[in-house]
Amino acid sequence: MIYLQYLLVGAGCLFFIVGTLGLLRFPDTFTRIHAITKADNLGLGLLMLGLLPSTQSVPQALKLVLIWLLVLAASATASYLIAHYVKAKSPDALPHAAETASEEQD
Amino acid sequence: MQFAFDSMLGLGLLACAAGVFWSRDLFRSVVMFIAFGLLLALTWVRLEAPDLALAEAAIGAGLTGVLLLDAIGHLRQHKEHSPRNHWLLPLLCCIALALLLILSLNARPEASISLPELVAESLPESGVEHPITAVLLNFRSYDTLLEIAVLLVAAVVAMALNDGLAATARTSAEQSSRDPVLAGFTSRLAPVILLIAVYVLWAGSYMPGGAFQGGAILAAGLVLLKLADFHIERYAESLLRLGLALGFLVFLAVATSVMIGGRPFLTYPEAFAGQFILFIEAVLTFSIGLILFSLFNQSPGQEVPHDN
Amino acid sequence: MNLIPLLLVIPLAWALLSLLLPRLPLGLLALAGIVLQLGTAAMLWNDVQIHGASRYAIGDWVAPLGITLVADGLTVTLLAMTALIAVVCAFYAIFYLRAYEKERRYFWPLFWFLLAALNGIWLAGDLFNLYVGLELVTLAAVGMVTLSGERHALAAGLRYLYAALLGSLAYLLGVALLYGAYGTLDLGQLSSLLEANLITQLALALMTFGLLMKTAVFPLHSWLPPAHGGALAPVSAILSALVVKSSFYILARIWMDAGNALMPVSAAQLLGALGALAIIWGGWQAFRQSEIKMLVAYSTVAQLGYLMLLFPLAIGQSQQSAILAWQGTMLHLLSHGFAKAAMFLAVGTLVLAVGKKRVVDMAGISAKMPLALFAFGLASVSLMGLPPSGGFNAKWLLMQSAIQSGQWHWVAVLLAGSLITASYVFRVFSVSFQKDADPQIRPTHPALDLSALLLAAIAIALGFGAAIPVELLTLPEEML
Amino acid sequence: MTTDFWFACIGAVLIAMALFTFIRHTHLLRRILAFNIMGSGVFLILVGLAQHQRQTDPVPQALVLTGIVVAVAATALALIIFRRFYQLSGRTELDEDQQ
Amino acid sequence: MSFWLPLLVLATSLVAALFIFTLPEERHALRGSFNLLAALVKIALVGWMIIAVANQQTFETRFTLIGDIDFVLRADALSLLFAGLSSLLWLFTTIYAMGYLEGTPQRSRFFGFFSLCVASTMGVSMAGNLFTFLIFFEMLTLSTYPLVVHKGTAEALRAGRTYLFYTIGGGVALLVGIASLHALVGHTEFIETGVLRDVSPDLYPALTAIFILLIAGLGVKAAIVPLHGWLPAAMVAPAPVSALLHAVAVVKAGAFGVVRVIYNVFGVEFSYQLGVLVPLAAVASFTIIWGSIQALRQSDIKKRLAFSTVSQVSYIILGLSLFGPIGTMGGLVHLLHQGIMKVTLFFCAGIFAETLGITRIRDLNGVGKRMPLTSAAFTIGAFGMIGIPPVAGFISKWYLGWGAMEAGLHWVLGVLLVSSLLNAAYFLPVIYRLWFARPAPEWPDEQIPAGRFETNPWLLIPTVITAAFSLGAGVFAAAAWSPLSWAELIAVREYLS
Repeated sequence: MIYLQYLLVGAGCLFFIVGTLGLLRFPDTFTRIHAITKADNLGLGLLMLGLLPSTQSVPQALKLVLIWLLVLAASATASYLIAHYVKAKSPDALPHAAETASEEQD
Repeated sequence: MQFAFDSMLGLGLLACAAGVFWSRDLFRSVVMFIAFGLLLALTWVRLEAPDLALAEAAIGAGLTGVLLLDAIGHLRQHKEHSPRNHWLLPLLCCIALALLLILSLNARPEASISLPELVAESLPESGVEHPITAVLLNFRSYDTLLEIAVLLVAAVVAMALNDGLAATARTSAEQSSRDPVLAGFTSRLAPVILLIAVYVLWAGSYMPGGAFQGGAILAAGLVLLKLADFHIERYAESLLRLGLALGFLVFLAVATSVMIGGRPFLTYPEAFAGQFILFIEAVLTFSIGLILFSLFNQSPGQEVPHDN
Repeated sequence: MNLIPLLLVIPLAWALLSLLLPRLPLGLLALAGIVLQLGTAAMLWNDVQIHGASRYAIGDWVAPLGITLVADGLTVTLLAMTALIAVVCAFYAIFYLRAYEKERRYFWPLFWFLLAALNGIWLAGDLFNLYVGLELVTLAAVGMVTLSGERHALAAGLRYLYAALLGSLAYLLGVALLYGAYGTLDLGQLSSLLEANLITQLALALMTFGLLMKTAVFPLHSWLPPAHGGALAPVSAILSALVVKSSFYILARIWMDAGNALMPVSAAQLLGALGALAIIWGGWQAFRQSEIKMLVAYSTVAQLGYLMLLFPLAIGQSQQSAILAWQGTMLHLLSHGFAKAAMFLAVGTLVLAVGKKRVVDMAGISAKMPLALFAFGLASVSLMGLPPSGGFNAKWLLMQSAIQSGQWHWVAVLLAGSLITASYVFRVFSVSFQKDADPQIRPTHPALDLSALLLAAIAIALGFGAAIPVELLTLPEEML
Repeated sequence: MTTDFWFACIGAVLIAMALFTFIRHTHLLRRILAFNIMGSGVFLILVGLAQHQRQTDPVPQALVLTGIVVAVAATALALIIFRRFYQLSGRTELDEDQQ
Repeated sequence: MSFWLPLLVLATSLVAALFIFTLPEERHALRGSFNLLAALVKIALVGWMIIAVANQQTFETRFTLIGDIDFVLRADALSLLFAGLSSLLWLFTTIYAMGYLEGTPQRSRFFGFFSLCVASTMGVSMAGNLFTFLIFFEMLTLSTYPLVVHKGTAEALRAGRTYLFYTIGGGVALLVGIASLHALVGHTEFIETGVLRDVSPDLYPALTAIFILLIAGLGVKAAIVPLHGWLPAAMVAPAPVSALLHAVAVVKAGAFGVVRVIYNVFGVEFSYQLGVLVPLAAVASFTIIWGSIQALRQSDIKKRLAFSTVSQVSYIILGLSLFGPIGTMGGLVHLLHQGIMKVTLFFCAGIFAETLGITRIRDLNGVGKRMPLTSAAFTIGAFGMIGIPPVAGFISKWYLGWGAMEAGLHWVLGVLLVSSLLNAAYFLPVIYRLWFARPAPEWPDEQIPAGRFETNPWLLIPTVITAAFSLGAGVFAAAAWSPLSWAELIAVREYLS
């Protein structure tokens, strides 16, 4: 049982590292948000799963799950807002938008 | 293994602090400051002070961070010109101060009183199991009373400065521009925040938590509502004023009414100490939440600064 | 029903009243409140005079755990002084604030919070409690300085806030070190436990730096003149007379209780040197000021230098000269409080009447505003330390202490101080006697002159009736 | 080299760094940041030193809790006055502080 | 009753001062009457005390100020000499001032400070120890400053500044002296024959230094040469003020202080033993000669009178420093005589300026015909100053000379002779111009026409009375109640016990 926990926590940390790598490597804001939100949420989920068995009582376990859900909702809204803000600030930043615009022209 | 984590945490703290002080752009400093706050919360956990971790995260990093971000938002340019040139002398005395402090930290004077045992002894009579809440609201309740007064004075001064402003400038634009996603998220999150705040308050009597942490969470919720353009400050201004002072009023009333029974100032009757403390804490949470929110809400509005 | 907590409850209750019920006649409400507080202070004064110092444990918890309030001879005298100055400033503010409609709204709650914090500090016997008291004083005082909302008031308030916060942190660091080393925060217990090792001396040095910053002693005084000079008259009167003294009171308490054996004599002499520099530099700056309120503010910086002479005259000297120095300093604290408050109120009336701020604008006002000028005169007599004033008795005691401990250089400093004070005070007088100048002045309420005159008269009366408070001051040595 | 002592030393270094910035930088916001971090440093020393000498002690933790609340009140007040000052004068430094 | 009387004397003028300050400017009649009433009450009280003290009764008010220092007001023989002089002359100066300031602005302020000034003079005279003496000595400075700058002109303000510079400096020196004396000896009471007789010899150098400090502090007000700069400058003040300053209040307070220090603090035998009396006599003599020479060179009447005061006051100090009852009597009685004569001279100078606009001696030609009474008063005063018999001045110079002979200081006789000649040199030409010179075609600025009286009666009457007094003091010197016998009473008490 303890090995499964180590495995899960290790995988969680791995996802965190991947997320951070994504943050550092990716060119612009949108891709970075994408990387961070996805990787970290998954990482946190795995971490939470890894820690669940060692909780003393059910309410404590529920609280762990509640933490994960809250983080999920918060990071989703946050990434939406940041993307929304960056798009509003500089519309040309969208790589995708540039191609669709050129398709419409020709 | 413990030491490795501690040293990493300590160096992380120093790195964040260095980031706050020596980064060119102010916005970057504020972000580093919030990161510093979170790391500090972790440090308090390492120092076996969960209450402080909660408070630091909610008030230190959270609320102060929001206030700073809000302030940065209104500054036109974030670059600031070069600091003063004479740096050698201050550098030397700061280093000297640091060395002196560290040297003195391991001093071991023999004659010293051990307060933790005293707290443990008189914990049963204090009416709560959690020692920190006992110290805060029973043994040193006079400090807490003055501290709430400090908060209230800050709110009063904020109101005084704002009354000076023309009333129109403060009410933000009509609510048409509400962002759907944020609104949806906030409307669902608000009840959860309220629930957590009350839970933290309730838990305070037997595990880390209490009035200040609960109040801070409540304030965070209110700030979120304000940011999501739910115009909650439109309620009658005098109600807001009463809410601010309610906590202090109740605390003072309890403190003095006890004296009528012949007991010294701020002495709760033995049997009901727990109930008294919980009642005071509940009202305090409400008031602290409102005060911290009004400190955010009262800050001067959007007027463009004119250079005179 | 013990009196000590009443002195805390009354101001806090009135603060809430004036905050929550703004439509009440706040001025009259304030007057009633302070008269009540004055009565309590007088009863407590009488009680201490008969039974000596008394300790009061809050929440019924014994010293190291709970917080104890200490009411000895000095505390009770300061409480009475605070109540007295507050009642006159409140009476003055009722009429003065008629011209300032906007500020009236929030003046009274802040006034009461400040008063509560001051009473808390005089009575406190616990180090951390003093820290929270100092913070409350700072925030309330900054609030009152920035009441007018103009640019210079805000700048002065900010400068004051930053300096005070830095000072508080230094003080808190000192408290942290002491608590870390000795495990208790109660001043009484600490003074018996302290030994001369590195951590204690560093803690005391840090606390001294913090409190010097908040008392605006010479090198750290730059925040005081704009704050006290720019604020409304009753505000600057209370700030100069009481607030600046609260941090000095803590410094004196700590040094007298703990410092005597621990701190080297050279440290005390350094503080004395700072005091001397403050007297000379502050006086010279006051002489050069063009605005009359800034002149009086710089005079505060100079007069605070006198207080710092306590340390060289008391630490490391004979018991006899230490008692004389202690009495002299506390008497100076009292008489400067009354005289400076009277001077700020008088100057406030003059500025309100003439409408302009500069000293030269005051030409020829002795014809139009004789009473205000007379109050200013009486107050300056006490500041100069000329007989028959409280200031003179204080200077006399300090001089006796200096002569007995053979430190003649402090006698020279005392004399130079009174000469410099005379120079900038008579500058105002000579301007006011000019014949041809004929200033048009707005009519002011006679109550303004009356309150300034009352405070000045008390400062002069201290010259005659100083015996009662002075020998009450020497109580701490035997009692605790 | 217990954890308490380590974090107390970190606190001391933080105070030194914050004081250095407080003296060198004149930008008011920068000073508020420095003041906050110095406060945190002092709190670290308060708890760290006390618990380094003896076992975990609730009293300094309660004091630090009070300290944090007081610090946030003071910071909020400083920010509000600064922003009013900035609105009126458009400057981020106090007049005399310029070189 | 013995506790309240000294306080009552002090209170009369203090209450008068406060009442007058609050009076609005236009209530002239009320202010004038209140002033005169206060003066009369004061004279009555002082008179009562003089009679009581004559038959061995004493009055003392004492309460503790701080620790071992108490506030003492004692009415003994010496204090009543000065108190009597100042209360008497205050009445006449008030009458004169009311006439002189007719129609000028800010009289409430003037008379307020005027009575405050006399209150402090009363305090100085009745002080029971050096500490109380210092309190009233400094109060005197503060209350006379507004009188000096009363006119408000730039010149008056400058004179005020020099006045302050000297007097506050003197005050500081006095304070240091008293503080160190108190630290050395423990108390500063005035005791009939001095306190310091049984002090151990090794304290002598310290005590000499303290003596020098005290005399320097008092010397500023007593206008001893190096410290007299403020006196001629203060001439710019209105005439009653210069009369009050020079004849009654400030200058005499300084001299009175010297009396107290020598006789009641150090004790005259001990000061002689200390060897400080002879140098003091030398300084006094130098001041006498130097003052008279300066007076000779002045062309303005009031400046000349000012320098004559500088020299006359040093007569008193000279008399005091002659070790012997006769010399002391001479000094003390001169304190009174000089007061009365100098007041008369200044009143006349004031009248000349007010009625005919004459300030320079050159314009005094033939004033005798136009204003016979004033000129006669001036002549009596001048004769007194020179020391020509029937007038009081002669008596004091006579006793001074006798005292000098007794003390064996023959050179003092020479000084007296030379100074009398110099007095004659600067007063006789003025008298010659008054009576024998031909008047100029028209007076520089005739304000008051020659009606029934030659000038404003309010000014004339006090002048004539004081002139009569100076004559009376000379002629009836031997009478029981005369100033001379009172001085004898004091001298006897100082030396015998």
